[in-house]
Amino acid sequence: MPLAVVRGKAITELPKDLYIPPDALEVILEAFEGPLDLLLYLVRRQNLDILEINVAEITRQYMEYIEMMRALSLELAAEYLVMAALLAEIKSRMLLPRQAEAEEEEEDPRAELVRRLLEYERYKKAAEALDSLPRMERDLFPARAEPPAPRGGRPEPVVELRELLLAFAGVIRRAELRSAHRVHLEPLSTRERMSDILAALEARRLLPFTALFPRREGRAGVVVTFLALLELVKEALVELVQGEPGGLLHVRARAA
Amino acid sequence: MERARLLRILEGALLAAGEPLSVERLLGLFEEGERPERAELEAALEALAADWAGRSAELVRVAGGYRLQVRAELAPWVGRLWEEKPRRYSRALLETLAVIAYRQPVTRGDIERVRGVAVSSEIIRTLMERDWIRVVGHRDIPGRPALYATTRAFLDHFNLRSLADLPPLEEIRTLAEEELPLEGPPSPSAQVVPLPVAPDHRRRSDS
Amino acid sequence: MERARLLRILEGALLAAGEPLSVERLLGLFEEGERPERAELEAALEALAADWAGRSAELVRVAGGYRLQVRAELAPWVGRLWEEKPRRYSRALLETLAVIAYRQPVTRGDIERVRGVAVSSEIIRTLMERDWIRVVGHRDIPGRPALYATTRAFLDHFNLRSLADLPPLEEIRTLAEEELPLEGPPSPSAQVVPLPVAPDHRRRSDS
Repeated sequence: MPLAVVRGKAITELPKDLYIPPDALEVILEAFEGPLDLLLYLVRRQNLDILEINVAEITRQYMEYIEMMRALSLELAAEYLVMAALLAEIKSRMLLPRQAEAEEEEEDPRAELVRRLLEYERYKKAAEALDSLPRMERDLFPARAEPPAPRGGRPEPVVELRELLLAFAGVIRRAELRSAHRVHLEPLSTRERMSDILAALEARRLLPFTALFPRREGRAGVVVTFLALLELVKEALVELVQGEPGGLLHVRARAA
Repeated sequence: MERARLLRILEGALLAAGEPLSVERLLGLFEEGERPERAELEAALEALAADWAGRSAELVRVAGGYRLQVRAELAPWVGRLWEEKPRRYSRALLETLAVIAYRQPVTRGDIERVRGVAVSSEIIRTLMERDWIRVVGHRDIPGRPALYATTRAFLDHFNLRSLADLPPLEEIRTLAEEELPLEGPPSPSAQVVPLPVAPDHRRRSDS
Repeated sequence: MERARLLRILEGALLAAGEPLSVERLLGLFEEGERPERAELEAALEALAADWAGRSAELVRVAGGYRLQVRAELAPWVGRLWEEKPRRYSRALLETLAVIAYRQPVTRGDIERVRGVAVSSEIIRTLMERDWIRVVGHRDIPGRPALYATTRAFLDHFNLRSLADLPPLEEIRTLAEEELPLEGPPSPSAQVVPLPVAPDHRRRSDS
């Protein structure tokens, strides 16, 4: 069973110097935050100082990763290809004989890349340091006590329906910009009934099917409840159970 | 668990919660091996109440459980904290509330997918504390995320008889872009908006 | 006003607020006749911090003022109060935030140059929504890209008093002659990356 097919050639084992547990391959390939992150990994994995980067070797390994990602049809950001081109260019410039007189202005072709790697690594570490700071909601919680009653009662903001609708209009617009398809919704009476049924099931794990159809709601109520039940079943939130053939139907919440 | 440690944990939880905590909820803070007996917990709460005697807050028992409450005698000073400006909710909170209202029952993940942005715990907490949303169940997937829905109090605040009174999506789509008050001041009057049955209605209250 | 009473009022206000309170806001709690001097208030706050030493919460000073907060060591228990687990932020988001925090004000292009990948709009939106970053201006180049900077809420959230309290960025190693040894001449000009602007600077523009 080939791991991947690269340029028509089946790869049955990973290159030794790229060893990754095969089942973790995709996870690892997708874990890189971009070409600089990948390069940094390659350099560090060889215990090399960034300043001692061997462009030819790193380029080879980098390209193997790129091929691997393509072979696995992982989404490859354009930046990876730009970097591949840059690496190829640096490599070729390193091979060119230098002209003595040009040497003075000419920078080491690796310098810019090394500078970017060093720079990226600083911020990568800074991000880790930031993440390890104690922070609110995760490590620390504001100490609060109920304000005193008479004058304290913190006035709750009043929200107008219009504000709420406009906020939702914004959500819909953004959602539709992001994904081509339109947002669609079940009729609200159905959604509301879905919530009610779930709430009823919170209190009692199992409800007789018929208990969900109060008489006073008439035919319209029956329809709404039935649609809500179908939707709940479709979304795998409830299930209908029957003790024996022809027995009483019960509704049960899916999550135990 | 030694008494002093138990007291610290209980006090920390009461301070962090900012709402009444039932004995069950307090017991739930401990892992099985370290969980105190109910009687032990109740004794600890009594000790804690004694600790707070004469201080700025007191440990009181209310219907929902135990909570720390700033003493009434401090109201003249503490009340001035909020004299100046009524708080406003963020746009993120309103969007979250709208998504819950229209798509309930939803998990936090559902909301994030629709909004395309992470939803902070604080927003969920504020909405729960305001009693506008509640947990109606859990989705049967790993992590068993809570399913949120709106409450009776939500309908009351917006003067709706039922969710069906909310305008349908098509109508909301037509709310023009320029109408979106990004940081606009709250319209001063009309706390209560007429039932939005007919679209014309709503637009009238807009002008 | 006697010291004990002053301490009680301050403690009560901090508990009722549940958010950082500035010295100004705390002074505003008192009527003219009884208002303590600023130095007196600050001394009282120090005494209050000492009172809380070793207890379940601590009085800290962050960018937004003084805040009583439950200690991090109690998080394992207190965190169980809420079903929602605290958010974990992606590396992409944290790296973006780090570049903004240390190099502000920066454009999206600046961030992309450092990280070598496109910055997703979702990340920027999440950071804006959490009120951790904001637009402080526009760079005067074609397209007039927005310049982002961190906010006071960011500092408060990460328990920092000012940007100077951020963990220090690693030293920049310059590319000196002997360090790029293999082939070729040394890099002529080690491009030095500007250090983050002094925090005071930026904070002034904050207000």
